[in-house]
Amino acid sequence: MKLIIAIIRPERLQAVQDALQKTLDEGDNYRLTVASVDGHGRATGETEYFRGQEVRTRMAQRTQITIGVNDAYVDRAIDAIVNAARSPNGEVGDGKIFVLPLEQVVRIRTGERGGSAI
Amino acid sequence: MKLIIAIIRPERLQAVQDALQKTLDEGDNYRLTVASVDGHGRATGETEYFRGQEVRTRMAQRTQITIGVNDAYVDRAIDAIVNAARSPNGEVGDGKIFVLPLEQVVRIRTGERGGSAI
Amino acid sequence: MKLIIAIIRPERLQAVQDALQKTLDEGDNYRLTVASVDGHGRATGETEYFRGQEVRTRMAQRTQITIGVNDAYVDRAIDAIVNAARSPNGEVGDGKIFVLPLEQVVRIRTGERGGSAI
Amino acid sequence: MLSAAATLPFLVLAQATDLAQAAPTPTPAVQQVIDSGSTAWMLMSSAMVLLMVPGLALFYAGMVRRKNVLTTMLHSFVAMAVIGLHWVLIGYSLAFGHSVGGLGIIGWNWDYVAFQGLSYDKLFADKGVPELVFAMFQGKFAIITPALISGAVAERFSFRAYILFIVLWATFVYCPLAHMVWAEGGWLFKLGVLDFAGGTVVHIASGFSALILAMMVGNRRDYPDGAIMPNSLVLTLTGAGLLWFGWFGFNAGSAVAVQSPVAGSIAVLAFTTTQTAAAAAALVWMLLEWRHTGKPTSLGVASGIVAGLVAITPAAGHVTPLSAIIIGAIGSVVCFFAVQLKAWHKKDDSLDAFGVHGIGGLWGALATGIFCFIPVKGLISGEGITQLGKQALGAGVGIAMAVVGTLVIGTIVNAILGLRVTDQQERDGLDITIHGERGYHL
Amino acid sequence: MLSAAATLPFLVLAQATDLAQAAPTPTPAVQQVIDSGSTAWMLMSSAMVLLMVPGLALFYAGMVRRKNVLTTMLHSFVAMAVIGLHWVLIGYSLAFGHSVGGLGIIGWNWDYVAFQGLSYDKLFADKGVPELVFAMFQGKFAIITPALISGAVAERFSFRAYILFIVLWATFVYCPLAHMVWAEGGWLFKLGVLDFAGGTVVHIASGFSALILAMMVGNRRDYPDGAIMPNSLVLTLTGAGLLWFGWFGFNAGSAVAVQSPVAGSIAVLAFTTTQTAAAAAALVWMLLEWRHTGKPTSLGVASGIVAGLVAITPAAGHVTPLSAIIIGAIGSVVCFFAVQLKAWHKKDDSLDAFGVHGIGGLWGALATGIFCFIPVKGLISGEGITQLGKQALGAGVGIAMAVVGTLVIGTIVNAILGLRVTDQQERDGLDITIHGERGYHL
Amino acid sequence: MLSAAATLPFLVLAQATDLAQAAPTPTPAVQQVIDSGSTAWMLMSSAMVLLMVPGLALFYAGMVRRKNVLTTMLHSFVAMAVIGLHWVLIGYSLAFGHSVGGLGIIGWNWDYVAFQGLSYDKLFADKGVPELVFAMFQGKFAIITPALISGAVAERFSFRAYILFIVLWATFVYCPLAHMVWAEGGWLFKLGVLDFAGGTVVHIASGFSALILAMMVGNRRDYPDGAIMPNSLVLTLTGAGLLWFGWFGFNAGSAVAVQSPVAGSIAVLAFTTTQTAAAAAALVWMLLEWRHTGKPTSLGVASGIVAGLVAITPAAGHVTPLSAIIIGAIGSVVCFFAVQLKAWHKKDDSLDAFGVHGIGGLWGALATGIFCFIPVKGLISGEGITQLGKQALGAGVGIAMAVVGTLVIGTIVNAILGLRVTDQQERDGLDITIHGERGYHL
Ligand SMILES: Nc1ncnc2c1ncn2[C@@H]1O[C@H](COP(=O)(O)OP(=O)(O)O)[C@@H](O)[C@H]1O
Ligand SMILES: Nc1ncnc2c1ncn2[C@@H]1O[C@H](COP(=O)(O)OP(=O)(O)O)[C@@H](O)[C@H]1O
Ligand SMILES: Nc1ncnc2c1ncn2[C@@H]1O[C@H](COP(=O)(O)OP(=O)(O)O)[C@@H](O)[C@H]1O
Repeated sequence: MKLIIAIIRPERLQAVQDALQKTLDEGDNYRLTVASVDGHGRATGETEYFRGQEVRTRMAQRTQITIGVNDAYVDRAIDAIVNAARSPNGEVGDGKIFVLPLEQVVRIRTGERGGSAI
Repeated sequence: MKLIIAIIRPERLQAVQDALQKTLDEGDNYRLTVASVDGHGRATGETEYFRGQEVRTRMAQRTQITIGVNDAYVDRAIDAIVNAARSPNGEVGDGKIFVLPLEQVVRIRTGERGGSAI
Repeated sequence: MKLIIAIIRPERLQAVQDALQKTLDEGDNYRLTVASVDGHGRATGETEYFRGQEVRTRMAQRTQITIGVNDAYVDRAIDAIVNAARSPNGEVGDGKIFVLPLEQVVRIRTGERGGSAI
Repeated sequence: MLSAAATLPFLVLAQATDLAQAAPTPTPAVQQVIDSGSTAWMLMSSAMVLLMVPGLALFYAGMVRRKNVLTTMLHSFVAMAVIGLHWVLIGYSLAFGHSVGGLGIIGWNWDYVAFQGLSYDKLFADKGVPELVFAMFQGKFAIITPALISGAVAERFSFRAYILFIVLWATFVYCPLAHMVWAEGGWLFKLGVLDFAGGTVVHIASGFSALILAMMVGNRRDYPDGAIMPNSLVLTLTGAGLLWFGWFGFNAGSAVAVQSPVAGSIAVLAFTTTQTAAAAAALVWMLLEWRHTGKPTSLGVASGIVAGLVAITPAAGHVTPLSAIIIGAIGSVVCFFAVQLKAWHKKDDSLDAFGVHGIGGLWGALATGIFCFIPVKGLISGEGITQLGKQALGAGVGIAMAVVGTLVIGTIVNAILGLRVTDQQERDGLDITIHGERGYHL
Repeated sequence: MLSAAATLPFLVLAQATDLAQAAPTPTPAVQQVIDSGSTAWMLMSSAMVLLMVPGLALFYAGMVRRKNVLTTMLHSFVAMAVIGLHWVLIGYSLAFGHSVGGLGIIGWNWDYVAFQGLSYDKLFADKGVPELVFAMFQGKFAIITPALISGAVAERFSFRAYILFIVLWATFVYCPLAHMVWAEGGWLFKLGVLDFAGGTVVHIASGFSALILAMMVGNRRDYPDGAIMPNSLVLTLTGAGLLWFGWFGFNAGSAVAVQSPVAGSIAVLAFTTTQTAAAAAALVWMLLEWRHTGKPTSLGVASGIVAGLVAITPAAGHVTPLSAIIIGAIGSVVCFFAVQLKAWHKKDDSLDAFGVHGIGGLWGALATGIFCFIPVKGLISGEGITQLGKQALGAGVGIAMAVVGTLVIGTIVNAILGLRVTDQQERDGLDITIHGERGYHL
Repeated sequence: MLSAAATLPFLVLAQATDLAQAAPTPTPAVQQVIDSGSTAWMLMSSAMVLLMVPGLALFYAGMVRRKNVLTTMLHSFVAMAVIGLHWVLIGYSLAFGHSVGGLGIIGWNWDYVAFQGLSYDKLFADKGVPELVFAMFQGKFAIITPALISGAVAERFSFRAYILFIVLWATFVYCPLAHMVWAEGGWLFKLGVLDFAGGTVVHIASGFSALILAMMVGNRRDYPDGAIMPNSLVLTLTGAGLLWFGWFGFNAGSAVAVQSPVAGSIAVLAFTTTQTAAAAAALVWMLLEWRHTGKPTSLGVASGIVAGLVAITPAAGHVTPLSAIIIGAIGSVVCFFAVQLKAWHKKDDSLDAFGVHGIGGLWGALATGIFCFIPVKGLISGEGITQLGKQALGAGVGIAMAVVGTLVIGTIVNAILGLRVTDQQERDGLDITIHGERGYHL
């Protein structure tokens, strides 16, 4: 099992959700967790102003999605995210996907563990 | 060492904290990090409305807790969370626990590393 | 590759960013993701009040930074964070760094994978 | 012509006493001319009382969880829509029409239905203001009163049931009570019960109804163990600020009932007592908390402000500024302890509508009998407990109406629509499940 | 002296009819004395209309995404600065100066430039209020009108272009229109077109301009597929509350044009219709949604409030409270469907400035001709469609001015500065890219 | 009777000049009748000034970090409670009682203590309004002035110390200064120093005190390197909007000191200059920023609004609308640069109470001497620098009182309670550590 953490543009969330749902619903059910984050990527040097005083600032709002998947679906999930999250010509700021090994999953409702709990 | 990431219902946070504290304080000190996230689980198809226009939306508010634990405490922590976070009859939406391998921990205050730094 | 998750004091973010930039820009480009979280550490027993009723509460606002790095830079990144995030005399609440194994990274813009995508 | 009007201020005392003695004064054609200053003040006061409704929305909404912030605001906003219409269509007639059967219990005037017979240039009594502005002013009271109740049942009450409830409650509790206490033919009015700006009609009525309704609908599923935290006390404080501002209209505008020109001495007196009571109460609540828990909270200050404003409402134009300080301070103490009692009785009056409005209004109604000096003298003026007795009677009637009315109406609404949302809706939040919205996308 | 003034209210009807017949009434020195009540009300009304601007800022800002919340608020705030000055320097002269060439199309008075010739003690016509307060009151209208447009082009309009646009628009669209409709020498005024508080001048003008400008600047990059969610409907509701409050000044203050004392019967009538129309409209919008999607939304209630207020604006002092209920209710229906049409035509009028203000204002202008009973009688008073015809003409002129003016000015501004921000700026948000700020650091 | 009153407006100029020449005018029983219009306006103005306090709370609270948002709001709210009481109990007596010893430095009147001797029907001088409403109006000034100071010491000042400080400061700085400048027997008043609505008494006093107090309490631990970001500029803008609205009451209500009817020409003039100065200042600040950093910020617009309002405050009823534009514009320039100086002197006047109120108030006080034309003529009216000299003297006295008073009181409070919270409290935020609350649970 893997835990996929992807940082995407907020306006792409809906597309990514649709893509993931299509991909994952055949096997696993589609489930994910979304958080609001701030991204600092290539475009450094952004500044904010407070009464004329410059402050280095967070670059731009990003959406982080966390999704636990069984091994069989990892690549498909990645592809789904990449396709749905990429801006038309692939622009700086489109984001990243991180894949982490996932040792255990527990479904709180049932206490079930492992792949079937995802 | 493991990093436990659990997605729970916000109203269960206090109970989970109490349970974890009881469990972990004997050995590790109880420490955790909490974030506000949005969960998308089974219940798909939730919609929001904006001046009559339907928008697919984030399902419901969830709380994500992140907690680094030494191996000896992993199972106890999981059990504590499951017990405290489950709603009376175990209902859809109760959440998930993910366990990740944790290679290194550093305590910023002291620079200490490893199990004792958790 | 590793995924570094660090919990620091909010007011240290700017210093940490500066330090990381100095460290990482030689090799990887400096990029990171920032989230607002609440920390519960040593100082337990914090309470909040709601019309006279005590409620156990989240301790204090923390900033979580997530950063994917190539193996060569892990230690340097950790050192940079520790140095920049520690308060003058190292005080409780300075935070933690977690290092997780990172199996795969994908740059959404290009679809590129692996170390060069970080 | 106007110089006739000009002598009127000197008649206020006399007049007011008359009113209190309450034989249905036949309104002679004394004042045939609009007094623009009084009209300006009534227009303003009416607008200010309307602003209290969004103020209340913010005050309440800040205290609920994020998932219910919009539904909580809507409870106030929908009252502006629904009761706003109700008042024009039938409410004003029920409250201020001729006493049906001369009983002084409820009014009716076909003329008043939809304000059809209220010609825009008809003046109100001898006050030099158009009757329409009086009707508008009173209408704002009718709006905010049921909205106050919503605080007790926040985060679990069915939205449909709420709408039906407030329509029935306005019809069968508020309007009769307003008639009894404020209309010329009302029996409590004739008896000389004083209620300057609504201690009984507004606060006792809403506060006691709130308690009953909270008990009928039951506690929130997470109460008291679920760490229910306010989503934004910034909103609550902002709301308290708007409430304080608007309350000047609420209380000082109520001088319309007793003096001409309306914007005169009694209005100013009511303004002053409103200010001093609120200040004293805010301070006292904060100090009580400081002593009690070691933490002077912002919610405590906001609660104290509201408690003080509630307590002074029935007394505003009847007591001195110094008395107002005492009334506000004691009001804060009784409300503070009433709120703390919840830890013991565990009835989930979620935002303390009973603790603050019910108890504060009750104290204020009684305090009026103790401290009043104009137009009648009360206990501390050495005139004995006559007035206090009348006040207690008025309060008692208010409580009875509220309790019985709410029990009956609540039961009916429960039978038709159910008072409570489903468990699932409550858990996921009413904003998304009932209104299809979320308060924040931050 | 004052007793002369005191008889004036009884002349209102006659006067107003005169006004409507509109031969440039030579202002005789009837009223040489300040009426403090009227002045108080005009001061207050002016302040309330100013408060509508932050109210609008909140109303709009709540509906955009987090990354554009400040720039959206600034659209309103900068209008207070820029048009605030423009009005004093030349706007008042253009709108209320002597008709240039007697054509009734635009005014000019060197005296009025920078208010130099408006001595502080000069009274306005026979209304017993200083002319300065009339100028201030009108100035607030000039501020809010262009700010209304900004809703249609939110989240993508260049800030520099916006400032240039509103200056030109105020000069070449708003001021002429205000002159035609409201100034003594305006040709539509002389024709007897009624526009009590700005259905044509404010809402039709801004609403139709909004649509054109939205089409010129093009849709937002994420529209309609990008799940554009409002950052905080709490702000939007709060804004709606402030707007409702301020609108009482907007409408009831507009009695300054027709009666003395200003704070008199017509002001109260306008106040009352404002209230009833808004309440009815809020309820109707909510019910439409409930039926349509099953979810009565808070944004729906807020939108209904504004739609009702818009619809009643031109009619406020001309119709009965009951007519106002009908006007508000129908206003809500037409605006609701106008807004739904967007799903079909896909023009990104982002915050529905056209759907609400354009359509609501148009309906209100026509409804005035149907329901008016004072100072002239309309359709339902059995006086035929004469007045309705005039109203249609007025609305038509307003639409034409707005469409043509915006096309021309928009083209010019586009040529000079470009109407639209860069794609990158739009994506990252205007707050950070243009203003170097973020709305929240929570 | 009223017709006697009616002629008064024409006496205003003469009267006002008298006032300025300042022999303690024996108040003859000229005006025995309440003027309802003036009273309405004073009631309204008082309410509006109270609303400025929540406005200020929002303005300031938006600029601090999330962890201190409530404590920052409380600084304003607690002033409503504490100084609200202080004023009634002794403040009014100290400020507006008879000059003790005829020295014109401080007042006292046993009668005024707790307003005991202020019968509700006692009129104020010859202004046709009850004295109570004058006392209420002035009381709101006493509340907001110390609250202004809190901006300079935000995020680190002890709450207990703050309360003690403002009580002492109100007693020993504010009340004497108000007496000297505004009371009939005050020596600066008698000298002819002009301060229409509080440039010296309110803004210089609070601004200079703010600087001293900020220096005494020391910089925030994270200043200037800690990236201290405002938690929500939406709050700050909303606050600025409420402040602008309320300021109309602040300035135009201050006409109570110079004319009858109060709601007359001077009130309108003050209203107009308030508007034009704020608009000009907002625009100028924005343009300065645009030039300076390339980013016209929303905080800049908000700051400009406040700077303009501050600058016009002492001059509001004394200058023309055009002069007000110049005063506002220059006010914005001086405040802008005063604020930028912080980057150099590194004194942590956290929310620029000194930069905006101290410097803006000083400029306004002097500008009054330059631009005034009524009731006395200043520099640009070709009357030389006499008035400017008086203004400088007044400002100098204000600065001296503020600096010395704050040093002494600050030292005393520091000795008793300590001015500063602990390092731990500052780091974790004052909301949770002192008040046991958090601003948001979002
Ligand atoms: N190595 C990294 N660690 C953490 N977050 C990252 C990393 N790289 C990218 N991100 C996140 O993804 C967002 C978009 O990155 P982006 O600028 O598109 O990267 P690239 O230039 O490689 O396409 C960043 O704002 C940041 O939040
Ligand atoms: N595979 C997953 N990946 C990421 N988050 C998940 C996953 N499964 C569940 N969650 C999170 O947990 C929350 C509750 O899930 P839930 O519906 O209870 O799962 P189940 O139906 O398996 O009990 C979801 O809203 C989501 O935030
Ligand atoms: N084991 C852990 N798991 C999750 N979060 C932790 C852990 N330890 C520390 N943290 C986070 O780091 C923050 C600071 O921890 P701190 O009190 O400084 O730890 P220490 O006392 O070990 O220095 C905590 O508030 C919490 O958010």
